[in-house]
Amino acid sequence: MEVNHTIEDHIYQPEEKRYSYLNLGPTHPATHGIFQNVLKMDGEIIVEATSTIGYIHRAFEKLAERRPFYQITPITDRMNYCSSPINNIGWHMTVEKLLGIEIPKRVQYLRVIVMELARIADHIICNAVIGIDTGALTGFVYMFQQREEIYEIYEHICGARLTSNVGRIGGFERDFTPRTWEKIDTFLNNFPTVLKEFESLLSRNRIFMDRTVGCGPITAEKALSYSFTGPNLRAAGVDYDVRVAMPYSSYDDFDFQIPVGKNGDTYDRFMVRQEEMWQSLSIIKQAIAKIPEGPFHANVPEFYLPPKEEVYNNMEALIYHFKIVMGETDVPKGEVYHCVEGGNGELGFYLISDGGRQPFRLHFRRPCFIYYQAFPEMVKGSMLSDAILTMSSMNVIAGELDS
Amino acid sequence: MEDQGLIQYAPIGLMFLFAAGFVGVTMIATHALGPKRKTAIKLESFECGIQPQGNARIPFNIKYFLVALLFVLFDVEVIFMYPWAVNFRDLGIPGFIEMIVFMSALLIGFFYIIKKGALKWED
Amino acid sequence: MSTLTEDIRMADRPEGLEGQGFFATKLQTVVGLARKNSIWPLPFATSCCGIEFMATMGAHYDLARFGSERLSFSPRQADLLMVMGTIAKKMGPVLRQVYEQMAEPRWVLSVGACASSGGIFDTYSVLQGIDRIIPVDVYVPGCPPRPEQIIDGVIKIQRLVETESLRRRDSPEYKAMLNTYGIE
Amino acid sequence: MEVTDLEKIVSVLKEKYEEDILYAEMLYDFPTISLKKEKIVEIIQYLRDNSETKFEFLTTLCGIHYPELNQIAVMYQLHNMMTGKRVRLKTYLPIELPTVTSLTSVFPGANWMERETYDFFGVIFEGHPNLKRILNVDEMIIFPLRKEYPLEDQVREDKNDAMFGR
Repeated sequence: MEVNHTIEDHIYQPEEKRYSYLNLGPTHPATHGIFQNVLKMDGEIIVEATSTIGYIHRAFEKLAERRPFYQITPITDRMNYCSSPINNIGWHMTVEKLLGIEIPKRVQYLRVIVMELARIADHIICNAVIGIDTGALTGFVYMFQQREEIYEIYEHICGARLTSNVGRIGGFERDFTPRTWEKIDTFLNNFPTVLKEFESLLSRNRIFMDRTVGCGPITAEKALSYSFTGPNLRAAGVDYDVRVAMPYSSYDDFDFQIPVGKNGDTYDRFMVRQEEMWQSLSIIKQAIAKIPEGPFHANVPEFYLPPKEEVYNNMEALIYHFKIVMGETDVPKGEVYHCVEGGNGELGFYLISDGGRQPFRLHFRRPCFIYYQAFPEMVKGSMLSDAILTMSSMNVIAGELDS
Repeated sequence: MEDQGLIQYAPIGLMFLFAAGFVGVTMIATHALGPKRKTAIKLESFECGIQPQGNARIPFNIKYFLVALLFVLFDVEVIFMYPWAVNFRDLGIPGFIEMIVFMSALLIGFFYIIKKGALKWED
Repeated sequence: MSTLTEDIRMADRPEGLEGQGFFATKLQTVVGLARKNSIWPLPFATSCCGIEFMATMGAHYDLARFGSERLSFSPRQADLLMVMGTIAKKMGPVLRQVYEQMAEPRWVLSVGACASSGGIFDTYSVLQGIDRIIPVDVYVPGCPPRPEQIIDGVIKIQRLVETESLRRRDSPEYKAMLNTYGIE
Repeated sequence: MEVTDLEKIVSVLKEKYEEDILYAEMLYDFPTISLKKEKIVEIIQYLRDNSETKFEFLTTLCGIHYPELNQIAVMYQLHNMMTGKRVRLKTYLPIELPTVTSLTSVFPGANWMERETYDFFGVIFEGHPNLKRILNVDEMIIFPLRKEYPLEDQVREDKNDAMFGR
């Protein structure tokens, strides 16, 4: 919209309110990501917000149509890069559902541990950033230190810190080393104290509550009509969690509660994510306690890359290795949709394969992209500072927003 | 206090000299040493990376100016209390009464403002 | 009883400090030294490298040890433009606008494979490297680079800042280089 | 004989929209129904309000380009949160003029999903509040996710195919 101001605009006509246009643009410290909002403001109150996204659109869906199945994993972990293992394992489960591979119990438990660690890491960033936006900077520094611990655990599991590319179709590329178990245990020991300290710093803090209670609320009906999922929907009062609604990777072996808010404002979103961190911690403890022995990958040689010493020693492994890398393995035709509970909601993979080397069509159901369209409605009539708080409490991640 | 007169204020004068000197030198040094490139785009207002539209000089709601002016007014009142607080004992009761008169005058003004609703924010 | 001081060897003073302890040097070195340890970065963080930058600014790797404590999000007070993450074609003009509105002298650090060359995203919508629209001083490889690599990039920028002559920004070669990018 | 989800949904649909159903099948325990495009919004509204099915949640919406059929399909996935049942509705549109009525009146959440499908495939959703490109540059004229357009950026000259054995 082009706004041309003429001289008479400057003469104040009392009957028609003068609106100023504020551009919360692409490079803005408050928008923890790259999206733009042109806010039509009456003084400090937002009258209308029009958002523009797509500033880091990298065409994941077109890219996925040009890569064999096991090469798509590095794309998926650049979608929601705050909790990339969940995307990877979600993608592997979709392919396993297409191929009909049966996953051993130990792999499912290992996957639950890695995914819950990723969920904690995602919620650490979101809640620490809510703390920053209300002015509590110390929380971020302490919580980010814990995220470094999780980065170190990822390095032991898959070698990378952030874009993890963890696991393979059919399981993991290597079992967890004893050093990894030690690091997970030390993390489980000293994370609760830091989390309790962070929670006591903010959750009953007068300033924090005055700022966040009632800021950017959304009712359950409106959230459902905007296809909300994840912590933002649970904060609005609907207890929908893919781990409970459609249990995958043996989530039904663990008992955990789903935290549900009441009026869907920033305080509820903060508290839902805090409680989910505690639940994830208890899930990891239960998983470690009950983890069965067994192989760390399914016995499916034509899709699982054999380890190097086997490739050099026996003939079949060499042939399988060659076929997988060159992508000559025949993939069954079919359409499959599989969803996992990502850091921000139901992360779905809709895969159509026509038997060829690459998927015929791969569509990602990206929760951020879907629930961010309700942002203008949530901030209408609120102050500018509340709008920034609402945006960071929705945990909109640019990589997942514009795929 | 053997050296009466202005000499006792020399240290304060020196401090002001140093302050003004430091500010002056750094300003001039950075201005002289720093390279300057006055291009058209650089002189435009920064609008988070996109082309600025419209004009920033539009009439704002009056309540912002009112709050600012009233703040200045009552801030000056507080400044008058500093010397009073320093010489509180020496001035004794008469000084106290004068300050009460001074403050009550401004208090009446404050009530007038509240009655007129100048500080009402949510219109 | 050997006196205790025999085995203590007094280290000789570092080179240049033997005399009364003051230097005589060119103005350029002094200005370079001052600029080197007070770089104000503009974190142009778009995607995954931005999260890795949060780790770099966090307490563990702490970029503030190198003098870059104060992040400036407006180009007016920024010296170093750290472009971190993928720059799509929609983002190109924004990046160019921010670069041109930066205060002189300015440096650009391109962090990550996506900013340096488009990275793994050779697609229709991604700008294949920011050096197509703005001059870049240091490239940091990695996807995302580890915080140590980002700090190594900042140290290389600091070496450039320290050894830069005061008249480089007005020299004709610099102007010619800028013109190749269409920046006058 | 336990009635599978597919038959239940198809029976509910058959009561009013008999002739609109092209075919229905279970793909990896996911009931998929292909429909004609005229009454798609009505059918979704009917599935939402019908007491038996009550699909009140739109999970996702996307386009699929079938070059050999010369058609573009638009896929809707609906979800009933109470019973956990899901259904996938597909409509096939001719590639010359792929138009279908917009779903934003029924589900406001479909707003951006339809804009993304328009942006990628060029499917025109009639009645959409502001159907413009959402992810790509506005000046883009082609619809990139159609099969005939290349993935790579044609500007790069350093990745010639000889090096990649293509």
